[in-house]
Amino acid sequence: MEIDPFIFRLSIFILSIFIGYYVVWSVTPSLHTPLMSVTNAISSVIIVGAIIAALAGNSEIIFNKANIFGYLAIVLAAINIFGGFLVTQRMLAMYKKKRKDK
Amino acid sequence: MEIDPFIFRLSIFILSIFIGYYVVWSVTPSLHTPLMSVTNAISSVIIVGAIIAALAGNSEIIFNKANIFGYLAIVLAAINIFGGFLVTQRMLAMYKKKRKDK
Amino acid sequence: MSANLLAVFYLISGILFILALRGLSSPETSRKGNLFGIIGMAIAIGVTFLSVGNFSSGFLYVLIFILVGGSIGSIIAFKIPMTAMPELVAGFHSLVGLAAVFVAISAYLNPEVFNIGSTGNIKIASLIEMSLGAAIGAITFTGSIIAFLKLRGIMSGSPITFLGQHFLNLALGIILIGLIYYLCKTQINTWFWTLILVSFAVGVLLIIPIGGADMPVVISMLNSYSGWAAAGIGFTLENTALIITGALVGSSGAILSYIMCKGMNRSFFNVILGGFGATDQSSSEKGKEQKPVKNGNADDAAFLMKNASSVIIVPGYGMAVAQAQHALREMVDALKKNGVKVSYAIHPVAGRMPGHMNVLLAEANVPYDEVFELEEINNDFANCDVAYVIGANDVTNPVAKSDPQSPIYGMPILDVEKSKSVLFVKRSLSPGYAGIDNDLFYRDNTLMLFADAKKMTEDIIKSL
Amino acid sequence: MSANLLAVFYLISGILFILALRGLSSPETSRKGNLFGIIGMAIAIGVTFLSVGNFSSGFLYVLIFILVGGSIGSIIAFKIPMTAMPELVAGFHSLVGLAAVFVAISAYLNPEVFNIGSTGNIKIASLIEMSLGAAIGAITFTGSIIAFLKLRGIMSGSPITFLGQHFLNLALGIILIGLIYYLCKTQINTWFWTLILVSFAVGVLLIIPIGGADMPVVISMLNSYSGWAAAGIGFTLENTALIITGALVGSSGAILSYIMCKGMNRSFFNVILGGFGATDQSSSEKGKEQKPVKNGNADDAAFLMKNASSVIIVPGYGMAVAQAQHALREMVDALKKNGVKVSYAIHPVAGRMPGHMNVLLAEANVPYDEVFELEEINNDFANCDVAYVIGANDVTNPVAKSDPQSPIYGMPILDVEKSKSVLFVKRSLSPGYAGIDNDLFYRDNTLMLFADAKKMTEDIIKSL
Ligand SMILES: NC(=O)c1ccc[n+]([C@@H]2O[C@H](COP(=O)([O-])OP(=O)(O)OC[C@H]3O[C@@H](n4cnc5c(N)ncnc54)[C@H](OP(=O)(O)O)[C@@H]3O)[C@@H](O)[C@H]2O)c1
Ligand SMILES: NC(=O)c1ccc[n+]([C@@H]2O[C@H](COP(=O)([O-])OP(=O)(O)OC[C@H]3O[C@@H](n4cnc5c(N)ncnc54)[C@H](OP(=O)(O)O)[C@@H]3O)[C@@H](O)[C@H]2O)c1
Repeated sequence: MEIDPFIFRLSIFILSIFIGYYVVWSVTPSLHTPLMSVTNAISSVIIVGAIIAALAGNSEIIFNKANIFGYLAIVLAAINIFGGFLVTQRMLAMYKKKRKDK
Repeated sequence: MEIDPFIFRLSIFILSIFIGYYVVWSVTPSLHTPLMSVTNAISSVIIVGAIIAALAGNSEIIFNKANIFGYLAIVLAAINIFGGFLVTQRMLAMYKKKRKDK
Repeated sequence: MSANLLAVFYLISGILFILALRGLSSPETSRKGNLFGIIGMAIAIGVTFLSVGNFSSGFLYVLIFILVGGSIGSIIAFKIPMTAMPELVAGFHSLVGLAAVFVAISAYLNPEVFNIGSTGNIKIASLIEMSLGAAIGAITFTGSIIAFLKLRGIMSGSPITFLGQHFLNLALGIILIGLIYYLCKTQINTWFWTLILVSFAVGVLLIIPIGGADMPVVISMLNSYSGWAAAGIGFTLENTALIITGALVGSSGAILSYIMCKGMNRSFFNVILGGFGATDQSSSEKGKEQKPVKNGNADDAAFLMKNASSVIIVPGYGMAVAQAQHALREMVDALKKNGVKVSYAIHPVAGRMPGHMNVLLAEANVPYDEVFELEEINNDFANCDVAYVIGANDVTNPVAKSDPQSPIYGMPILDVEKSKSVLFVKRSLSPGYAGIDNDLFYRDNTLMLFADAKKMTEDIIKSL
Repeated sequence: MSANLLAVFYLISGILFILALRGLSSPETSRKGNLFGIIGMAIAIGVTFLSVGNFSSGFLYVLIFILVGGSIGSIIAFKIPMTAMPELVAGFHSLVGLAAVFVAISAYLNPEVFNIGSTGNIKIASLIEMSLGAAIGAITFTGSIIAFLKLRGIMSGSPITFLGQHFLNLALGIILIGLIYYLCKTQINTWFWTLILVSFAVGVLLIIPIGGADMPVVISMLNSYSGWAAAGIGFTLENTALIITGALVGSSGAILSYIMCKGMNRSFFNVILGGFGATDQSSSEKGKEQKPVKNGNADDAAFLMKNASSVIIVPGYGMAVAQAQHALREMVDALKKNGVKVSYAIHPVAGRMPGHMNVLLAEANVPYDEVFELEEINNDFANCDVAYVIGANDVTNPVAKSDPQSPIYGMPILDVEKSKSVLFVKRSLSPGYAGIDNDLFYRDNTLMLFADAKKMTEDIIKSL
């Protein structure tokens, strides 16, 4: 009578699609460019898989065949994470309201 | 290393709150009354618990102490389900656009 | 039916419920949305039957009970007049609350069936979820009953307050938490039953201090509660459909309460702590009557509107009381035949529940594209010849803009005062829900039409 | 760290990502949103470290690699000019795609670590999820590379088409499905590597037929793909944060593509099947040149605008090319000092990516409350004296309203033609992205200012 965890993950996936739909429609058009860069950054959370892969298994041979791909993925994802969040930050910092004292 | 299903249910619960938030804000104010009646109807999906309770256990003694509450809950929930959906239907049927031929 | 398949079906039914609410984003899609809701419910009930799989005589009884409940529900749904929607919703909530309590009781008495342990040895987590569900359900039940009685006028709408009320509520709240704690620790039945009884009492005590006029906020709040109760039971039953639905209904009620409080510019706590609407109307009535008021009759009103080029109708609670929506619609038809441009302006908290006026106008066959929200139409008053205010009062009161002392200060209002002339249909100079006098009555460009809203409107039709 | 606690933390980080996107609903909340995103990422990475718990030398290497990647990323982020955002986003996507491929490969080679079986004996479900993730990731990778090259101008933007192209793509698609099927059946490594190689090829083939100008739609589409790839890997790794994020990014990209296609009034398939923008511009250029055109200089423009009471600025792709945003801002400041009311009108697809113009104006310190969307400002053109169109073309072309034969028919446009006079800053009469002639150039109330946008704007400042 146990439910397969896959079903739960599927539920989470489907519900998140709904949230994505609503959340993105509520983004103001003037911030669509930062939206693209920030989604870029957050989709690099795939780095968690890369870390697990890199640290996997026996710690003697650090760079075996499977681990090496993990390390490569870490570099790629890290570029994206830092690059994505920082460039978003840089863009968002530019959006200013009219100052009162003018 | 198995994850407790409760955690998944919690995730589903939290994500659904987000969806509820967005879905309800997107309801047009003129339909707020039907919104109240339809949420009423759907929250009566608690009837599934009532059915399980009513049909529980040994089928000889149909109305034992635990079952009887199940049957009572079924009646209450059924009133709500039929009443809620039908009254919503009735209200929504009244919302009409201006006819072109007038 | 395997547990996995069952879970998928419950997920589908949860998603259909989401789509049901989503449909309400516009009148065109709303009917399809309601259909999704019905299908979702049918799936949930259907697979539950299949999962139990025990097609014994008990099954037959279940069907019979569903039919009995269903018939009662259907009859109510068809008979109920649209003006009684607020109390209907309150009544329905009480049923959901009680059903949640009953399901929790069955689960407590018969935990094996729900896979949550055995009698006297229920899983702690399930026990917590279950007692939360039962407690919230019980509060919802009695609370909604009180709201129902107040709205129906069976019980006086005036707030019932006594010394130490908030203190008592606080004490009961602490007792509730203590009961849940001891219940989990000892699993003694007495605690469970006491928990439910205390919750019933809390439901009553929470709602009696709130004035009858604040009931709409209370209803949505209870709507929200019933959602959380359902979600609690959903965790106990490990049922996805219930969890999703509970969360949806929970947020929905909370957001509606928020919208109402915002529309009235009052804080939620101000409403919940009660005492508002304690009718010191008498005091505001006297001492004002002497100010001069322009008094008109149906012929004056008909003349004014016939010669106007645009008229905006502002309906309020009085239209609901007088059931004047059909007459109003006929009057508008007559005006349109005379070439007058007519539209309707709806304030977010006009009437006694959100969307109240919209439903009534829809009932009278007013096309929804002639009906506008406050922000859409508020600028048009400046260019409009006549504002026909029918049974509305607070939502037009300019004091909300001018007097920071006023209880409705800051509430957005319909700017009827900007139109060339204002017609007020009401029975007297007595104030509305908020109990404060309306300056507009005494203005030069205002004509008061003292009469029942329906009668006056019918008279105007005759003169047109 | 227990699996449960870990799952809770991943859930929290998923929710923080939701809040990050939610923040973008307004500029005020957006910075806080970005912070939420960063915290979410930090939590996800942090708990992953703790969960592996193996603080061996490998751990040090991981940190080093993160630092290396992070430094590269940070340098790029600080050095990149705002005008290069489209290609930056494309480049970043390719990295996400490749990372997904790499993670899938590690999981395939070392399934024990991920709890999905043992080498040669991986769970079928995980294998499907993994190969889908790898295939989509690979397509994203090569597709984004092509998009990057086209946007950067390293590769020609013109569509590369050949006979049987769609047929080849279809065949490759079928082969992909076959490969996944055989991979699951036999678990032979060759199928896995072939799958990845074929997906790389598909990525290239899908994007080369699409014209350079259609790349923005392609970027969002690839954004969406990278999300689905992440979600696929998330299922394999049983990681909630990845599943939630994948779904978020997947819908986000899809919706942005939809918004762009809608803004251009083209169907998504029309874009994807390619061939648009195949520049028959030459044909439209000749034979039109003879029509009379009013040609002005900076002094004329300065005179007109100085004496106007209201001016609306319509920026387009040309402003980005010329990097004219700073000059524009100075010009507007000068005009404002002269008492002219100035606002900016942004078409949803002005420039080469959604929100392109807004970022550039923000970069030039234009306050965002002076910048308006199409629906907000379109009615104001009728009451405006001068529309200053700087490097925009298609988004002002009235042919979208009048000629059902035109490729942009039905696209909503900015009604600059309704303003009293129109100034067009561009270098020639050549058409814009859609390759169609703009009637407005030949109208009586239009003054063409042939020059580079930046140069012309600076000249105008001088004459003001
Ligand atoms: N809609 C919601 O969700 C909601 C929720 C909570 C609270 N409220 C509150 O309810 C109020 C709604 O404002 P409102 O302008 O619609 O109503 P109101 O301010 O309560 O005024 C209603 C008026 O209708 C008149 N009336 C009653 N029966 C009538 C009849 N048969 N014929 C003609 N007139 C009649 C009354 O005056 P006479 O006695 O002189 O006839 C009264 O002044 C607001 O204060 C709002 O804050 C609304
Ligand atoms: N924003 C998006 O998301 C997106 C996505 C996909 C497609 N598009 C498409 O992109 C187009 C955007 O319209 P648009 O009006 O912004 O641009 P456009 O129609 O492409 O016109 C840009 C104009 O700028 C001029 N220009 C180029 N460089 C210049 C410079 N240095 N100085 C002055 N002028 C210069 C060009 O004319 P000269 O050569 O004569 O100077 C050209 O006519 C639409 O057709 C839209 O469908 C947009």
